[in-house]
Amino acid sequence: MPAIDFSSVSVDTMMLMPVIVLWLTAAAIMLGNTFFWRDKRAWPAIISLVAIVVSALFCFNIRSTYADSMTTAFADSVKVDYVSFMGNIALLVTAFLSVLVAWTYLRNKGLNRSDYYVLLLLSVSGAMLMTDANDLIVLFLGLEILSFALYALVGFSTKEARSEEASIKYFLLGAFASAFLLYGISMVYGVMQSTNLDVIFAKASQMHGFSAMLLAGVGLLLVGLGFKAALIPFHQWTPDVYDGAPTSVTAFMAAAAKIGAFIALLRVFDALSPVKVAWLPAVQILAILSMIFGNILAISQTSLKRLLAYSSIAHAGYLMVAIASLPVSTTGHRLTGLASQSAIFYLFAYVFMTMGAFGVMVYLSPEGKEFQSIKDLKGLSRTNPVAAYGMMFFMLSLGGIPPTMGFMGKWQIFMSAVQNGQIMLSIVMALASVFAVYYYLRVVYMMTFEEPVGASPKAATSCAPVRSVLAISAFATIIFGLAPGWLISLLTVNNPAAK
Amino acid sequence: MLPVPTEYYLVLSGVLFTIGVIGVLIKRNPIVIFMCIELMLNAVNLSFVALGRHFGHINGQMYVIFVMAVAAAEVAIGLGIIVAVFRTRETINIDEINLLKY
Amino acid sequence: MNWELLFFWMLATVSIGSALAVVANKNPVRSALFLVTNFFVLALFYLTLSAQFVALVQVIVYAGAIMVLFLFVIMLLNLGAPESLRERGGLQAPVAIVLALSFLIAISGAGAISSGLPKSAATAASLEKGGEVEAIGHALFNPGLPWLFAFEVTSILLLVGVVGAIVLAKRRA
Amino acid sequence: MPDTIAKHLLSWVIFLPIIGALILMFAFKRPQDEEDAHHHAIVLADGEVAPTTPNSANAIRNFTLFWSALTFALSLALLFKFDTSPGEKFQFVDGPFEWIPQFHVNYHIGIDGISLLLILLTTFLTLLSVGFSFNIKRRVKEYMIFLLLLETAMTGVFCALDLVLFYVFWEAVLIPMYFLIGIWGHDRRIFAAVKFFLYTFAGSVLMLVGIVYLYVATGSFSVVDLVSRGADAHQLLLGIKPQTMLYLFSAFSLAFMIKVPMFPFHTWLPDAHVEAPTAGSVILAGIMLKMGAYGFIRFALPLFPEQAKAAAPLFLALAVIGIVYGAVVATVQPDMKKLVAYSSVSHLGFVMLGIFSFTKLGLTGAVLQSVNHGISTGMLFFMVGMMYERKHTREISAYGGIKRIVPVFAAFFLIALLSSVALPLTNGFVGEFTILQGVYISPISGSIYAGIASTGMVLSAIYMLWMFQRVFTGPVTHESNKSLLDLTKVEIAVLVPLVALVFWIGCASPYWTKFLTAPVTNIQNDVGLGQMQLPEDGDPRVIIPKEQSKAGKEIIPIASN
Amino acid sequence: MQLGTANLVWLITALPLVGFLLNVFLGRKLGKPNSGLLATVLVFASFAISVLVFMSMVSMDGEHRRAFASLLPGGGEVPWIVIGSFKVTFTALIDPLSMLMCLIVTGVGGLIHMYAMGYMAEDKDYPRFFTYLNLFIFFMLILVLGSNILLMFVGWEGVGLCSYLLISFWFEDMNNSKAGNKAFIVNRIGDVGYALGIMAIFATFGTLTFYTAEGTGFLDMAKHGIALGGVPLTIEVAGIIALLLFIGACGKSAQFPLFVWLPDAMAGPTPVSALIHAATMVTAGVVMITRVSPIISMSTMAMTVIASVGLFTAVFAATIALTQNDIKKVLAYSTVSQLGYMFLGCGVGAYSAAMFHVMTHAFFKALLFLGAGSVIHAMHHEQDMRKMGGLQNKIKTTYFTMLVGWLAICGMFPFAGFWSKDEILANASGFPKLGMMFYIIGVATAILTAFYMTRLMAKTFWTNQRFDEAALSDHDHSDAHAAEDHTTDHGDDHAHGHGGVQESPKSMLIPLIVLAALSAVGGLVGTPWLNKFEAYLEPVIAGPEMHPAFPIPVGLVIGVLAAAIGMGLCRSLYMKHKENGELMTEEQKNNSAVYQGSLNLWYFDEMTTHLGVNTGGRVARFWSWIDRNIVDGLVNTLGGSGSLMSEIFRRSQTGFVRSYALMMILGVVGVVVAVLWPIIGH
Repeated sequence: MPAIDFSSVSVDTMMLMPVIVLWLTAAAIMLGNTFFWRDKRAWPAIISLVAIVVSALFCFNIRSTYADSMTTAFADSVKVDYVSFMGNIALLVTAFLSVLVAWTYLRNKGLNRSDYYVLLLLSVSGAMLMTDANDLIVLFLGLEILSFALYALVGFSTKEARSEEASIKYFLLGAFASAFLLYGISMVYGVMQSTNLDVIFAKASQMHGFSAMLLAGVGLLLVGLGFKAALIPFHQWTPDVYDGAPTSVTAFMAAAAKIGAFIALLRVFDALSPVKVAWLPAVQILAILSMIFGNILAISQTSLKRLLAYSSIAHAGYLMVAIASLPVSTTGHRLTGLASQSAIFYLFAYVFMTMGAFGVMVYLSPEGKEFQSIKDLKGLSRTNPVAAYGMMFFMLSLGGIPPTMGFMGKWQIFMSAVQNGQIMLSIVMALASVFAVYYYLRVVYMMTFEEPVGASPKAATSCAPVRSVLAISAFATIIFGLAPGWLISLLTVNNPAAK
Repeated sequence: MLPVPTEYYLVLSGVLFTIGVIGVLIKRNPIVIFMCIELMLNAVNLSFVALGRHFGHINGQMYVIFVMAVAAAEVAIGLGIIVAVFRTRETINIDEINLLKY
Repeated sequence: MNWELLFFWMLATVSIGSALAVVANKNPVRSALFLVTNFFVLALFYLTLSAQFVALVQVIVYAGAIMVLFLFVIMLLNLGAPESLRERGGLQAPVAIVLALSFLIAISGAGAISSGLPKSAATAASLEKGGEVEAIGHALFNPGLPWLFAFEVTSILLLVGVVGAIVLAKRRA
Repeated sequence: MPDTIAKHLLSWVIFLPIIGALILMFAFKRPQDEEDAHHHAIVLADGEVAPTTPNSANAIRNFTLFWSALTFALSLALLFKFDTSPGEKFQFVDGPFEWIPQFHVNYHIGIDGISLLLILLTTFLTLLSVGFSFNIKRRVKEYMIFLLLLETAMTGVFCALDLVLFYVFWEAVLIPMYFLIGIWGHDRRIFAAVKFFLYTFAGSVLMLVGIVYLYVATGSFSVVDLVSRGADAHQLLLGIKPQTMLYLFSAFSLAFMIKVPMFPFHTWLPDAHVEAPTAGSVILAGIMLKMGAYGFIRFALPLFPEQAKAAAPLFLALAVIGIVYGAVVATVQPDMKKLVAYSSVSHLGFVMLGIFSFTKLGLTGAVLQSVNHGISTGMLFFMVGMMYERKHTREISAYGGIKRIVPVFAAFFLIALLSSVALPLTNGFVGEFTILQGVYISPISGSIYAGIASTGMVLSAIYMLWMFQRVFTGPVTHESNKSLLDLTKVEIAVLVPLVALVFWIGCASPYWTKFLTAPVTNIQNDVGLGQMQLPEDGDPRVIIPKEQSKAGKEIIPIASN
Repeated sequence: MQLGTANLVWLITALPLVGFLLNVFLGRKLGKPNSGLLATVLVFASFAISVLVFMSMVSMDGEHRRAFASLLPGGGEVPWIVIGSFKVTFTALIDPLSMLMCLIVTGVGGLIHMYAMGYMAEDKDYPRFFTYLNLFIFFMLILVLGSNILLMFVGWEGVGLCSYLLISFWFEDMNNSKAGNKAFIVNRIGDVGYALGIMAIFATFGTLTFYTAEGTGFLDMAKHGIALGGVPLTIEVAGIIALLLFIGACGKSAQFPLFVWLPDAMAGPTPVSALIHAATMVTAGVVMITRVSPIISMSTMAMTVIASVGLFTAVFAATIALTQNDIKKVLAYSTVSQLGYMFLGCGVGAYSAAMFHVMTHAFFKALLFLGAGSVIHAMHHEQDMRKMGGLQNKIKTTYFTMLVGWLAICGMFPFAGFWSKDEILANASGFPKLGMMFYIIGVATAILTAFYMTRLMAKTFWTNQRFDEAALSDHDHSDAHAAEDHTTDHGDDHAHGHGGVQESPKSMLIPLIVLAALSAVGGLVGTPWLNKFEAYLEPVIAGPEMHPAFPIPVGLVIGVLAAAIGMGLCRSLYMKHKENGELMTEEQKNNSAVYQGSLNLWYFDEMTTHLGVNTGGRVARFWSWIDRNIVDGLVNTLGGSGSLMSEIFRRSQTGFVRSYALMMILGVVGVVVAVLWPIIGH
């Protein structure tokens, strides 16, 4: 038996500190809850926030240490590069905002239990593993951690039938989809003899002709990840789950699951870019279906959560355009193009817009009442102009109208699409976003054009945390809309090929 | 050289997987659906092991171990959800679980 | 016709039959029992595939722990009676079967599972020792291989499962 | 003028309104709504009308008026410091400053004479709109903020020299206008606002794809680089396949056509105009429609000269159809605003006709007509708004014979109307005639287009005068109209500057067209039509020796008895 | 050549403008009669300056009687439009034609202002009336003085505007308003032709200036048969330009088929009819055609068209005038008819004769209109001749002055109309090929003219009185003039208080007398033997040589005979029916298709109304329907289809997990097939 060398472990552990911090914190909260505060205080939220910040600091530390080189850890099963860095940051931002949203929401819903934060941190860690994964099995495990925590979070409001219904739907379909994903992994393994993405890329580049097993595997990977990303036709869980889940969970999962799924898609399909010819049509079809039907379906929604659910499907479609625009890489400098940059930028934008929009919903859900229908927004600009115009910014940003971050994201996706010859997709995307504007505007005019009807929506109690979410999101939406350069530069430093 | 060609196992695994899929699609009891999903996972496991043997390395079996862990955790969560649903609605017929639609 | 192949066919028949029975049976308890059968058959397969450790775990974890949990819940929720769930006709079943079969036909027809494998690299050693506990252990805990990290992650996965199950199933006042 | 302002004068003009909006946002309290025409007065228990709190509302109004006047004054500085000699293509250039360096997006602004006139129109009409909007009683603060934001966005559109910057301003315009229509509009305001937004947005998203394509092909978003021959980006532009260029041109054109709006993309206009509040209609017709024409002049033509020339017959045909179509449909509109809206379709048809004649006369006339239309139609919208305020209806049939009751009103209306029907010595004539003349002499369009388009002169007389007849002349048809009030001093103050401009441009057009000489020549050069040798290019001072009289042999000898 | 009074020229136009502005802003304050007085004085002042300028121009050498002067104080070439080499300046062209018209406009205009002070004395919108009148004079002067054709167009449209304003002066009557609109719109149709003509001129010559000192004006070029624009100057091009301009002239000068507005224009106050719709504005077409005679003369085709249209209009209008009952309508059709003569003159190349007729017509038609106005005034705004009669003794001054006008228009020797009409006819006879036909029809028209004018005189003055004098004070007016009453509501007592037929005040009579004098002797400047007029105009005209088909005396005799026949026949007929002043009974009238046709303008107006207003309206409404329902309908449907599709597709979201799973497996199959396509496909 060969001697086992553990010397690399400490370095590798350093690479994974952002995730480990979250794990430890989750454990700490569990213990703390058991022995100290027993669901009474705000401690878990505060501890979570601190942990997230610490985790982010570790991220930056790793980045500054390995500034311009890509590296891997744990025997190539984890990759440390700008994509994982940005993905982690995006996820941590999501988590940070989600904790703040939950802080207010759980109080008002009477759900204030520490388990929530535990699950939230663990699920973020799962998503972070997805972004870090350089091996399909790690990706799979990360996805399952994310998913399991989300199943539990969706059903967190155990007394609500809607919440439990959402949970079981999500669970059954999610498990179904992950079986496909797993089958896909097995097929890829069957061809490549490995599930390491670098190996897959290397072997795929040297392949002549198509291997049916590989292609089928790629298709099934697309199915499995497409489910998480809520692409049509794997989308139908999305509205129901978004609708049924507690709002703070919806906010979190909308952003976190999307980030995890898309960064995983980026990694996987970049590794598979040598066989792009084969998977491109499928990706294009999914993108087109998602963009068009996601937006069309959203038009007639009356519940804001469902509306945002369908809109998230459409946004997944936009992001799919970036996936379709991944260049066929030959150099080994992978994920350095405009496609991945634009996708990540868009994910950031999506985080702020979505967290903001759901934040407003939480903000407008005082104790005992849950904000649901778009009609509840009537006349909001009269009763609460700050919330209304904040919401307006999020809606315009989701609609991709300048000068907001959503526009900047969409614009970059356009560029990546055009640069990589996906002009048809960019045109479909452009036209689909017209439909999108239609329903975003409906939200806006409900708030601003209509006069308030009956009792106006009241602000939630102890709303300071969620207000800070609104402020952060709105600020980011505008600032990165007006001056996206800094964020883009973060995306490009590690990136010699991109200019 | 291998006594039974790996392709046999793969096809068998595909058939089992498909049966699992059919089960998921046509059953109404979420527990049975869940069982069918387990069937699908096991089908995949079979192909992992078969492929691992084919390639002559251990990796195929490693996957199975992780899949089992996943399945175990999944069962914990899934059955927890089913219990929770039953508590709120006194039924688990998924054809009656459609508060959320359109 | 060698014995192994014959054995394979026998097991394949049983596994497919039991799988079909899982799907076809209307009583969830019976479905569960057929599933256990299926898992046992799979364990036998693993043995023929010289994956002894996996076969063992299959019996312990799947057939043992997991299926017991299933049965437990079925009993707990008192869903054991056959036909406790009404079955309605409709297009769901035929469409589902057609689609599922077309999936199978597509992947097998294109050769995704039935052809195209490289020549087997299996050696006598790998066939003999590859599935033993020692080999598994060396692979799993070797920092030079990716499994170590995945193994660690699995702990978190299980933690999530536990916390999730508690969150969902704990009865609150 | 402080140095910092003088250095970045143009940026100040653009962003001053937004600063005002921010001040309004943070330094002023949200006032209580005052008694409004749409709503009943708040009556207290003892029958007394609740005391309104006009103070803060008035403060907001006065501040906005002051601020828009300040902006206007600053934009006048542009006018006075403008150099009309054909030197630099763009003046008051600010930038290029890196904005998104990764994609070579720069903050780069600058103006030529065309932009100058449109900017002045913008600041001027905004000032008047603010003045007129003192009658807004509901949600004053928001209203004024949106007006100021709108001003910034519109001014920005006319200054941007970077395609992304342009696009950002272009889309940003939609938002405040959407709110102006939607919040302060009339009954079907939501429908109109949404339609307006979606229609114009739908047009411009494809332009975004086009812009992106240009960048990917050339590596530049700068109009200056893309247009100026010899620049790297321009050379790359030449390398794009003609077919692709045609698609790009179509993408740009569609956006601009919808904005202009050209037939058959005009149908958002009547809806938006009818439902918008008065100031909204004025700005919509007065400025925003010009953004489309400006887009053609600044972007579509210089970037895609060959395609533009090839597509000219289509545009000319659509323009001519628009002229006749808009006028004919305007004739039978029962609603005054709708009538004016359709007349805009007709008038903008002239503008497009002028642009696609590619002649000096046509292009100059088109820009001038843009400004003119802003003035005359703005005035008409103002006056319809004033009428609406008095009677709460814009139906023509609700009026009749009111000239006797409101003579001053009628007189102002007549002036606006005459400007609109292009009577000589009003601004409308100068624009319309030069356009037609340009179209006539252009080898691209020719006399047939001029002939058909000139029927617009008759049709405009028909619909305008017929409306005047039905509203103002004849016996008073509604007893209630006998108590209509004539123009107030404030209203006159809003209208008089417009009237002054009507005649100023109408009688002394060279003061204004001198700003257009250089830019129009630039456009002609960009399009590659500098050598057309038209009558307009000739030297008028050529002296014909009397001896050459035998030159034309085929002419009948003229007997001089 | 320098014009000594060049620095005064701007005052000619400026004074009426000042009057206009003063009246706009101060009219109400000035009140009656000051505002009118101001206007009148300023027009007369303008006349005085015109005379000065005229004198200095006449003092110039005959060949070079052409000068340029700024229309603005301070002199210099002040540009109006400058784009490229397209340049239009506010410059006046001082030459015989412009000064002739200047004198007519300011002179006759002044008289009519003066007349109006009396005529409108009771109107409460008195200042507004003079505001418009002054504006009219201003634009008319621009029209005649403009040194380029675009400036002429300014005046052209400007007078159209004033015409519109003045026709609908009593706007409270919808009919007046409609008449005003009709005038403006029909004029606009002509203006389109004119404008296109201008464009064609620029395209051909590269300039719009008539003449320049350097000889680069387009008329300079045309005279030499060259052009500097892009289009080569051929006969066809010249013909097109000529015809386009003629369309403009048709509109303004009420030629067939665009004459329909002029009779309706009589809805305006009578001084307006006299000034605008008889003496000055309507002759602008002739002035314009004369001005561009070098171009017109190039194309025989265009000349033939002009002459034919003119002649046809002359006959056509004369036949209508025969049966009209409204005194002003008769005069209106007579004007149309006389304008037809002028165009006949232009068409055959007898521009100076046409202009001569413009001048004499200005005298006698203004006189007749003012006389008619005086009659109407006396009859308390009764215009229907059937309700008149026997006025010759009651309003003597009016009667005698009108008698002069009558003789002049009928072409009786030696009154003004005789000379001018005769010159036109004589020249027409010499037109190649068609000359004799023109002549014969022209003479026949002259007979008709004499007939209907005599009918007017007979019905108004000579036949027996057919009204109750006492009843005139009762305000029992026809509906058509209700509005006129309405405007004078406030002045009831002093206006119509004293009943009975009364002679008009002096301010109205003096113009009548002056004009009568001019009508009587004004023609003497252009007798065939000593045609000073032709010599005067010669520098501005370029036409073919005139060769009357027969000796001048023959023509003169025929002319006198024609007039005498018409006058005599008519007078004798009416003297037979002196009682009721009707030649036909009601029954005869009703049964006579010819009578009805004539009375109803040969149904031409109805036809155009039907075509233009009804059919046009229907087309517009239909079009509007299409716009709303098809063009916009498509857009809205497209927009609505989103919602519709959304409603349909959202049903797929059944809420059942199994159907979601089914959708997923569908997707799986789809994706797998798509991905495997490279393999399956082969």
